[in-house]
Amino acid sequence: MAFILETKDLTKQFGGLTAVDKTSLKLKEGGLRCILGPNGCGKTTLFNLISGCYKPTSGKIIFAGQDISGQPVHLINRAGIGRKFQIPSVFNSMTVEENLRVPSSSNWKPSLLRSKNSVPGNRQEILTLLNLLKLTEKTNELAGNLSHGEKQWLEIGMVMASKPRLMLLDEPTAGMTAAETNKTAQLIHQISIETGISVVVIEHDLNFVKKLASRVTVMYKGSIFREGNYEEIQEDKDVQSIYLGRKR
Amino acid sequence: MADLPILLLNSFSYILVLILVAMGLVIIFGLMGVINMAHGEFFLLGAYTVVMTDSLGIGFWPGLILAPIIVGLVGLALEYFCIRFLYDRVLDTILATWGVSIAIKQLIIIFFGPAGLMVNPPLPQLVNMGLIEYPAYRLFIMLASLSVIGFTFFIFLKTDMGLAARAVIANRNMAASLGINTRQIYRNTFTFGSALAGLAGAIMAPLMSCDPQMGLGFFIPAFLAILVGGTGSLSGILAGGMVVGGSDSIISYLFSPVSSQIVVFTLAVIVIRIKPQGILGTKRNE
Amino acid sequence: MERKINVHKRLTSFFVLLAVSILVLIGSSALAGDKKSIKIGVVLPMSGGLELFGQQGIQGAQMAVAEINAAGGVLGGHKLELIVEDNKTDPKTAAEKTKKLILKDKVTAVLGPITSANRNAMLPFINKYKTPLLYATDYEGEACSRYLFCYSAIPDHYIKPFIPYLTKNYGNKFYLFGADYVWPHKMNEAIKKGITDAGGHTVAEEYTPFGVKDFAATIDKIVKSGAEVLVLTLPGADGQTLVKQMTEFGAKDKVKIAFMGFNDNYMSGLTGDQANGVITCNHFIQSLDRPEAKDFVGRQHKMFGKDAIVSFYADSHYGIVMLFKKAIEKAQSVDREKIIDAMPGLSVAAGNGQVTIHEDHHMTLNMLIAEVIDGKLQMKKYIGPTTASPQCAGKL
Amino acid sequence: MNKFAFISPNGRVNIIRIFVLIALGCFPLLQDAYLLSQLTVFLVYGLFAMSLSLIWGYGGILCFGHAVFFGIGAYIMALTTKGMIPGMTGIFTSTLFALLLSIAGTALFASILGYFLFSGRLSGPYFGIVTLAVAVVAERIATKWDYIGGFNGLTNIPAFSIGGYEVLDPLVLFYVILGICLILYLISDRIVNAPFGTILSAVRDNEDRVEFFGYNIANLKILIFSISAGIAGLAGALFAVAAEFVSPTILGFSLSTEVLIWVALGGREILLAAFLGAISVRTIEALLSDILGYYWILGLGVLFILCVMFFPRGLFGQLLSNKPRN
Amino acid sequence: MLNITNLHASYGGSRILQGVNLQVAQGQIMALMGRNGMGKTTLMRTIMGLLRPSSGHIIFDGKPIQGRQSYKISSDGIGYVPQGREIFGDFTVAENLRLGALKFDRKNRDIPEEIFDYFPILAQRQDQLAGSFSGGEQQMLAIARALVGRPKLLLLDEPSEGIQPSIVDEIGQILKKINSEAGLTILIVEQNVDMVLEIADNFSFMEKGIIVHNCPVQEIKADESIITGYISV
Repeated sequence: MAFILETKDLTKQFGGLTAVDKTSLKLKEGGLRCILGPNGCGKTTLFNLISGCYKPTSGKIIFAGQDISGQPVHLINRAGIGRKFQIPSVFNSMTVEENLRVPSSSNWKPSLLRSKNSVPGNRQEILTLLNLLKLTEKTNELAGNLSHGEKQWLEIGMVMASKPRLMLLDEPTAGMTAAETNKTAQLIHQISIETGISVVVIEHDLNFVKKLASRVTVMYKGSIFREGNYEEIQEDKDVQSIYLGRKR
Repeated sequence: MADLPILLLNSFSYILVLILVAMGLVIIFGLMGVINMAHGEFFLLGAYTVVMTDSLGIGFWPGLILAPIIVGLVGLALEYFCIRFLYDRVLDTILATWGVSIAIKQLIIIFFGPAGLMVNPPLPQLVNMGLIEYPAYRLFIMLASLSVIGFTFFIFLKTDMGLAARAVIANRNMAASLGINTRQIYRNTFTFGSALAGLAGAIMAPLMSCDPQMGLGFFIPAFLAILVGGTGSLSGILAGGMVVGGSDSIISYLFSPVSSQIVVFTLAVIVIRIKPQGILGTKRNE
Repeated sequence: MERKINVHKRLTSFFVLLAVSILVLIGSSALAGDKKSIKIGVVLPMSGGLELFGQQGIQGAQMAVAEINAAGGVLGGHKLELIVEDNKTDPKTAAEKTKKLILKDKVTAVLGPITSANRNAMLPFINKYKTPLLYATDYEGEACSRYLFCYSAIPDHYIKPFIPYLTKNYGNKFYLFGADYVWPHKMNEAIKKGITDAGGHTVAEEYTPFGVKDFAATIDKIVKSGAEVLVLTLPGADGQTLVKQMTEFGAKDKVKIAFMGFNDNYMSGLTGDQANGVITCNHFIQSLDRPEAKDFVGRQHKMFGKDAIVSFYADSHYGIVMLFKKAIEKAQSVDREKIIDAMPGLSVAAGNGQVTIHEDHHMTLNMLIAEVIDGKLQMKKYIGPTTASPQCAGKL
Repeated sequence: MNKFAFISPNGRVNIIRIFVLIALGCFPLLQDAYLLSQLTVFLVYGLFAMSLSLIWGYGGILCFGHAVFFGIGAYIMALTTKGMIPGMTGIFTSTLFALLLSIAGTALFASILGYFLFSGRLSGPYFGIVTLAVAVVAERIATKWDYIGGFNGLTNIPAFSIGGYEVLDPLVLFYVILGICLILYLISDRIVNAPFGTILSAVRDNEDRVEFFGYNIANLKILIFSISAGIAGLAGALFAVAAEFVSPTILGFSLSTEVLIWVALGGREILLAAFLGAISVRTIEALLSDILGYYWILGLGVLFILCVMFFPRGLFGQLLSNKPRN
Repeated sequence: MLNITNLHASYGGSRILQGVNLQVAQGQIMALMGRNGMGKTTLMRTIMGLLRPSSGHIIFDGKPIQGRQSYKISSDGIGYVPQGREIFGDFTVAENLRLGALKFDRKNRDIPEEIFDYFPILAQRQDQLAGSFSGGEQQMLAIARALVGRPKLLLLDEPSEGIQPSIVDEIGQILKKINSEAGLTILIVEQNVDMVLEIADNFSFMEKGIIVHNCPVQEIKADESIITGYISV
């Protein structure tokens, strides 16, 4: 039972198209994992299956020993899977602090009448998080007014605030400048090491993947194609050829 | 069973008029996602156009031609001055068009007064149809509605303009990339939908009391027909009109108009609950 | 961005200005008002659907006040003054306006409204502030209060003369069709009794919600039922729609339409063909061929122009203001309680002869039967004084 | 720069709040019985508008039939205090009990309706149209149902009484209703600022994101729908007392749309703005509608369109917002 | 033919293009390569006017087109075959093709005969619903649809995606043929290296929203590691 997440022959078909094809993925608790693969290889669909957006056509998803396949989104999240979307999905009309309060409300039964400032522990957590995200100065800024990179970090922070055991990050550096990308790599590294949360990242930016120094899974045509560390993958001729469109 | 033909004719004529009214609403909603709350008032404007031509001595028939033109122009103006600024705020279009409906109705009251006005029946005679006699004008209405509905389907399914409009519905960006002016299509559609409402009002004017409140009577059932039929395709409205109009006529006949209204409302809400996309609509995702 | 802020600033100052002007308005209006005048508040619809009737009611009241004032007022020089408020055909607005008239304008009496729902909404204040309500619209009966006076034809007024006339002339089989609210239900209750008494029978009784626009199914049913007379209690637009569609289906040749509450106002919405043959019972019509009626219509036209429609609303509102004036004179006081006590038993000559108000605060009215002939609403038979059974025994 | 820059947004909002409270509290000093009774009813409308703002402005749910709840509350109040509900006598016909029953009954109805609609994932324009249909049906049923007065409605509703003491003095009634409005405002304000309110705004901004944080969106919506309906029901109950009548028009289409105008003009996203929107539209209407006649409604319609197009936050919205500009 | 200078564009606040400079000469086939998420598709969409650039210039045929509406850009002479083809699945083949010609006057809306010479399969199946086609046939239809608009420049976004290799080759050959016969300029985004090596004259490589390298095809043929460095792991 060392695996936090295990998919067994997970398959998803849309009409005639098989987006995810008998994928069996195993993740150890507390690790960091990058998923790579050319366009349309099924990475995002895999995330959507794990987080409950789609119901699998067949196969199983076992999370922390529990079968969660086909459960509604909110119950999967409660089980401990947090997800960050590809396009930053923060609450634009709310302040940064309020954004972080959304996931941290206890037991998903937000108190109706208690003042949000009356829970000191909660407040402390948010301050720590803001500090980690380096957004302390923006605490009272509207999330809609943040820069793109800041929104991405804020959303990562929101996912953290929901205290998941597993975080799914879909292209966290998309649209970031090089400097922002570096900062994001540090942040994810830090999260993984300091909190022990398992992190799975979909990413295209190889410098970023290299910085994370994590184990890498390559997907191709809906299945797992290779697994290994960054260097192994980089030197793998078959991986190169699928990227070049040469794999038959 | 001698009741049957007339019951069918009656249901059929109500269904056709309902579809005619709903058609303009549904093409605007289907294409642009805009719920035009002023549709009932466009209907009203159409009817008042006929009232005006009739009282000016020009007669009913020119009014019937003029009504869609005038109301189409009003729709065009509404699109130009208001709707196009709100395309990305769907809920606000409901509010804005509803404000427009208040304003139009009030203008009508200011210009024409609150009283019911008359239109000389253009075809007062009855037609002997073998088993039964049926009013000629109602037969005309059925024929006119059928041809307008057919014409609309023809426009959308067989002409280049309709092809472009369907392409915009299916994939707006791709249509634009192929050189189709999507703004123009929106504007044309809104104008066309408005014109249909005006035409429906003009057609119905001789048969109902022409007063400033007349729009609402068709607006709500038309809406239910759309919700029941689904907004995804043009044929949804045929199904919706059939279900709402048909059940209304039949229950009215068998029981009473009061029970039919309550039954139809309840039926519609249940259908909407079970199939939010309408009976002919397809569900998104999976 | 900058521009938006400016707009907002301006808006803010606009609202400050508005607030100030509102305060000024409130202050100044408190100072206005002529001490010698006796004020009558009018709560009638001038929008919201029934504005036509409201307008005619006001016509009647205005003429009454003008005539009284021209003749020197009441009680040695007190002039009458009307303060008109629009109730938007809406009960909550009617209640608000009543409050305003009683509390702010300190009126001696309130005139209006049209619908029973509005009247009910007004009554609590009428009773609480002990101000007479002069109600001059036909209604379903049994509204009773010490402070309410009804210049109204209630079901009895029509049924007594009209149903026997219908059975005698048009047949025994009746189809009752009405709008689904209180007045038609109460009317039909009385009509059914009248039909039984007159030896006829009711084939069917049916109701329709407001706003139905296609009556084809119903018309078919009416024709098939074999009924000889259709008694309509379907006022307003829906009634017109039904008559139009009856004509369209040629159903009017088979069934006589007795349209309760039909009056001169309906004529504008119907062509001659459509309206012809519609028969009704009322206490006043514009074309009534009697000297006092012609005189009344003439005075109305002189005051409001030749095109003004002079319906029974004008007559009843005129009549009740006249009754009120007589009551003041009889009481020799502007004290409301004394005026109220003086009301019963008074008679007045309005547009259609001498009418009298009784202890039950309801009227004896001169009824008549009218039919649309050659596109005009014309008197068919004059019935004369008709009194309803007592309405408010022990309720006043 | 904003002319209020020298005070913080929070400070500004608090000053306005206190100003509004003082202005309302001192209003009876004008010694005008009519205006006082008017304002009493307007306060009730304000409360009603606030309840709509709660669900529309904060929850992002456009309800086109909110008067249904107002009306149900009013009818429950009327029927209860008139002793028309079978089996309920004595203490159960008291005003306080009736108030509680109005809130509870309306909230219960809303939760059932909400369960029906939200768990079917009905949203946006569809939800608006269905609620509109519900309002039409409700008005229809009330018009037809003779026991509750039918078309004519119910009148002679007993006065507000607290522990046997009848509030007959309009002044006392005014303060009682002002007090209730104040309490409800404070409660609602607390709700929108509590964790629940935060989640609610989040649902409005991005429903999917919130769902991925483990919340059951349908339940959250049903809850706020019921709370909002409960407050609307309370407002309706107070209306029944203040206006002393109920009739089908107060649960139908027209009041539903009127309240939308008040809230849209005032500012849907701020409770106080919605409250002030209702009071100011009604006040201006009382002052101007007779002078302007038909043109009043025309003007209101046009103003409404302009407001929707150019001031989606309403006329008081920005002034009363304590958040930075978006 | 196409001259892009210092182009910036953002999508939902995300700065995708961060100063693109790119030139495509008349009659040329230019391959634009790079990993996923580097901004290739965004560049195509920006050229096509589906996304407003925040700054920079796009000069097409001597005329600035940045910020113009898509339908005008299409009329200016740019054809677009987007990623995923985006054919209208519920429409017939004939309707799909006709859509490409709607921008012309009523009398110029005929489908040029040579289209069917290039794609004979479309001629036989005009009344079939496009949605029933296989991926490769859909791709041909999408290209044909763009050609109906008689473009001077064709933008192709990953035409080989999800298509079986033999058809990819066929499509590549047809493109080359159109290029040489009709002189059509093509800007193609592609991951299938074999295909582009076959047809392209020049290569540009994109990374993090900028063009990092330009070279003619010969250079790549001489040293394939250039490609591997930019697009593989």
